[in-house]
Amino acid sequence: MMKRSNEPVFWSLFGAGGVVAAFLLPMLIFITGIALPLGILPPEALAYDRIHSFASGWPGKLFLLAVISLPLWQSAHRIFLSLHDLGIHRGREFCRWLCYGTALLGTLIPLILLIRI
Amino acid sequence: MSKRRPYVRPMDGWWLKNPYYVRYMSREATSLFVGVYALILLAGMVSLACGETAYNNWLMAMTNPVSIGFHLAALAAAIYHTITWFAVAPKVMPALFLAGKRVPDIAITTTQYAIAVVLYLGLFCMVWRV
Amino acid sequence: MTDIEKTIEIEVMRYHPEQDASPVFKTYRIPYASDQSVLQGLQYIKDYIDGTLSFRWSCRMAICGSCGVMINNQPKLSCKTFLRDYYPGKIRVEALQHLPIERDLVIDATDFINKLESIKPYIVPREARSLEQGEYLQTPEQLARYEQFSSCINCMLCYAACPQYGLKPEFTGPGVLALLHRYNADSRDGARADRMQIVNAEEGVWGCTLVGYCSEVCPKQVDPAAAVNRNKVNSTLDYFLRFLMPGGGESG
Amino acid sequence: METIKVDIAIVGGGGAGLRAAIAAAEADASQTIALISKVYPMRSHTVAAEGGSAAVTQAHDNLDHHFHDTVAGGDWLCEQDVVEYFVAHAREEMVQLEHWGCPWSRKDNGHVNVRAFGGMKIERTWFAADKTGFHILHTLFQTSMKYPSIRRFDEHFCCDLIVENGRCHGAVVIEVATGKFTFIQARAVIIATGGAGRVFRENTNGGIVTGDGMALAYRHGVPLRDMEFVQYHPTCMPGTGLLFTEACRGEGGFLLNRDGYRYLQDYGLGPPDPSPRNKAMELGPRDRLSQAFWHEKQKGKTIDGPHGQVVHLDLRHLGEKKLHERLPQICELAEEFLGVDPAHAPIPVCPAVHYTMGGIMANGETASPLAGLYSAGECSSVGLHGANRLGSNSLAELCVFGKVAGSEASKFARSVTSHHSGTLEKQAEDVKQQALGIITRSGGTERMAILRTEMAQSMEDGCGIYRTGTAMQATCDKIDELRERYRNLNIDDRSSTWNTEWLLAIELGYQLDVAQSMVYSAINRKESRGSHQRLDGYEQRDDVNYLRHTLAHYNGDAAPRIDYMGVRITKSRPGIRAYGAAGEKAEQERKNREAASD
Ligand SMILES: Cc1cc2nc3c(=O)[nH]c(=O)nc-3n(C[C@H](O)[C@H](O)[C@H](O)COP(=O)(O)OP(=O)(O)OC[C@H]3O[C@@H](n4cnc5c(N)ncnc54)[C@H](O)[C@@H]3O)c2cc1C
Ligand code: SF4
Ligand code: F3S
Ligand code: FES
Repeated sequence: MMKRSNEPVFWSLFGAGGVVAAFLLPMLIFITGIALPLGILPPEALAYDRIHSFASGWPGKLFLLAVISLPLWQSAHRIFLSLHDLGIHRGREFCRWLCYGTALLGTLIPLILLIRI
Repeated sequence: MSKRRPYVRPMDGWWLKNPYYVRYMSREATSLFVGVYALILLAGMVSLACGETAYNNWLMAMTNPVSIGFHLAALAAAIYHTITWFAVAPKVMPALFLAGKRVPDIAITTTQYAIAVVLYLGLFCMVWRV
Repeated sequence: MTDIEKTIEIEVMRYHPEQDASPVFKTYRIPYASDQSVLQGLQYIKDYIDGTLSFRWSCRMAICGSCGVMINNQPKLSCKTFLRDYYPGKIRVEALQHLPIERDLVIDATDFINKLESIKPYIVPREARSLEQGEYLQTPEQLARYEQFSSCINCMLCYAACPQYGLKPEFTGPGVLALLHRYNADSRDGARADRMQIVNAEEGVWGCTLVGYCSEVCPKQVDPAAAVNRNKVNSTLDYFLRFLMPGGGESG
Repeated sequence: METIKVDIAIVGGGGAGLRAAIAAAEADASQTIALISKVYPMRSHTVAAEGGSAAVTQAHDNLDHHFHDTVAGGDWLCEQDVVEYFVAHAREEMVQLEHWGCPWSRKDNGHVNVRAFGGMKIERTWFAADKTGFHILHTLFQTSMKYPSIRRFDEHFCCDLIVENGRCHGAVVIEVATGKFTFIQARAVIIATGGAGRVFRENTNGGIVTGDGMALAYRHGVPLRDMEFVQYHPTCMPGTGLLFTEACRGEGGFLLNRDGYRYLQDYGLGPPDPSPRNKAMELGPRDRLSQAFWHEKQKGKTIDGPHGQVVHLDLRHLGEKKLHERLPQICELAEEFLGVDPAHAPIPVCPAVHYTMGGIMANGETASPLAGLYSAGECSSVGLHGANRLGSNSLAELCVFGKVAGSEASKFARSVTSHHSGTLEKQAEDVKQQALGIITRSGGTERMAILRTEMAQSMEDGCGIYRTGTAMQATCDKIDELRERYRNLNIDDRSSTWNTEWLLAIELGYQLDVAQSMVYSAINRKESRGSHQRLDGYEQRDDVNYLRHTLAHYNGDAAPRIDYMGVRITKSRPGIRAYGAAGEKAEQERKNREAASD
């Protein structure tokens, strides 16, 4: 009998991350990385107070957690699988820990911070 | 004695051998940008938690031309991700049936684009509404 | 110039296990006609130029699944690929990618067949029914839920398309997983739980990274990528539901 | 050489062979079954069957109707007890396939749907879109994997049977991948190797349909029966011969000549109703439709095409939606091979060789005169099709008689003891040496493709839709000559791994023997019946002299010996074979007669 894979855990997070990345990231990147620095958006748009109060409410917390953590899982999963695609097999377990470890940290850190805000 | 000697071709460099594979690898490569961007957001999050000065420094750093360059590239990558994601989503979702007929893939993909446009505009307006 | 005087070049992979260490290419010039298939081109070579060229074919009408080869680097059925699509350029024909070459254009299909046998590719009745009771009722919609996947001709083009299979031959692969899904999705069948064990494995659907080329090259619109990837959802449900449901999960 | 002992060896993994294997496995799970096929079973030519499989299904239909359609369709050359058995068991076999998973097309209420077919009085053809054979074959192949007692020898080429003391003891096979010989010793052997359409030039058959099993049984003294009856299918692709299924017409397609006129009405098949009417016009039987084409061609009413004369198969009025739902593969074939979209343009078609009605002589239990040898499917002449097969009777035949063959062979194998291997192995060794001789001898000068082309052309010239004594004599001479030249064959490939040229050479030998049996059977039948139509003074059916089956006996290097046997008639005396309005009238008269005599 074949062994059950644990992929469903990582794949679900990957899938959720992919959805977030597709439905939100292009606009988010545009806003934070392009529109705001180039002054297309007024500087107040992401002012500290505004964002801080956004991060204090539950919807804001959830949103921020989702856009930070889930894309990281998506990214970690793809990078890890791509190593296999590229034929890089050395240090496979180390890479696994590195990829998914980063994503895990990227989940725990905002989680703790957001709870405390 | 059998003279059979099946020949197995090597796989190295496979991803360059077919345009389809190049597109696939590019799709996978978008995850690098997605990951780095998420880490940048994480940095912003941390700075937000550290207080106003830290946060403003983070905002400041975002205006660095290198940063803007990166974000332009990341935007392109994110859009490519979005296009490819919507294209394959109908293959992952359970098959939808309406009135006994399979909903065609193209209908599902189009619907996703419509939702995405609404979300993009909503997000932009939310931020804009100072 | 009329078709009769035109010619076209075909470069064919040759591998003879009794002589060659690895495959080599040989070029042949054959008469060109716009309605000739690549298969007819190969037959011309075998009949009139070099009788030692080996390849599989039978039906000539894209249904028996024998004649798959790489044509200019794409997996295709040679009987429904036409010289006109390449003329006046050159055509390069190779054995299907990712599969061991037995000789010339003939690949070893045993792995596919073994995998097919492993998935219980037959109905295990959900409810017993005698012949006197007549057929099981199945609405056109119930039929539509699996019919597409039942039209797989076992041509293995999708295996030649799937790099994950090339990298890891243990992967059950698109075609067989499509057939597995065909039975799981059939309203008459009751062996889903058994087959899920294959789906759930690393060698099952989790060997796929949704490259998607398999569905692109499938000559019968089976869409094996959909069969594989929809089963990732099923497998995920199965994975988590077993914690919720006594006696292990079988997702709906 | 390795010897493998089994209870039953089945040569052929098409519809008939697989059905037989399953039947044998179900009859006795303790028996071992070897299923031998020169290609993977799912590549067998059953895969190409498109239209459907007949079985009485609707409430207003009955077994008698199916019986009469078949017997009249076969121009009364059918074994009527066999037909009775067939029509009575067809439906149960179709239901069995359904239980095994065959994706039959359905009605909205979930029941299996049926469609109209040529020569059938009432719609009774079960179909799975227009890929019926494909679905039947894959269903049987995959279901066969359920039975551990079936041991498959995929891509193993059978090069001879082993016969001793009047009993068949197995077969010698070559593993295609390695060239390795194996003697499969069996208590009973079933031949299910399919037809022989490839001996003709333009045909609907796959490259593997080369009459192998027929030739093997024939060489061991089993007569080939009714070999002159070769079916031309009226709607095939010019140039390649690929088939456009009769279901095109069953769904309502028209056949038009160069004036856009439904010419079949001029050949006793009218009236030309706008929608399909069973047993009339386009739904007449295949022999009649192909003959009508021939006459139109003589009259100059056909259309010039790059590959010769054609008529038009017009499906436009069926509409795109119905075409894609009911005839998807036809649309694909027309578009990809001809660049014609059937929804918007008529398809050019012409007749091509499709089916061999004759075959290895077998009784109603599929047993041949040689003990231990059975046959089923297209290679077999169990007596169902007579002088012309009705479309969709063949797929049903595979199942009905495949099953009979499986259980009969199983019974036989239980009743006999296995022969001592020694002498048989010696024979097998001789077979091996002979087969190897083709690639080891040198100095040949004849190119195989040339011989094959000459054979096919000559068969088309002599054994076409219409035949004359002179043309047939020319073909007899040609085939004799080719058999002679065959000994001087030159083979480029002398290796043992995947040497397809070698196997093609063996096949060509089979084909020449089968071709010879066909043309000699034909020239000796001095009448016109079903698919055997003569123009040289024998234009009429002659029940006095020829209501008999032809038997061709192998005669070594000489021409076959031809003799005849009676036809078994149970309830249908030979009558007028008419279709369209005339057919309805004839049937009414027959009924009146029967009522009067009751
Ligand atoms: C294009 C087309 C469409 C058709 N459509 C219909 C239809 O709609 N309805 C209908 O009723 N009939 C139809 N027919 C007829 C019907 O499909 C065939 O008569 C039937 O499928 C033959 O089945 P079989 O099992 O006898 O042989 P096949 O399916 O031809 O199988 C022969 C088997 O024998 C094996 N074999 C042969 N020689 C050797 C050897 N030397 N050694 C080892 N193995 C060997 C082959 O590998 C193969 O497995 C159609 C036929 C054609 C060609
Ligand atoms: S899924 Fe398509 S490509 Fe793959 S084996 Fe089946 S028919 Fe061929
Ligand atoms: S190409 Fe391979 S990776 Fe998946 S989607 Fe198809 S099986
Ligand atoms: S020859 Fe049968 S699929 Fe091409």
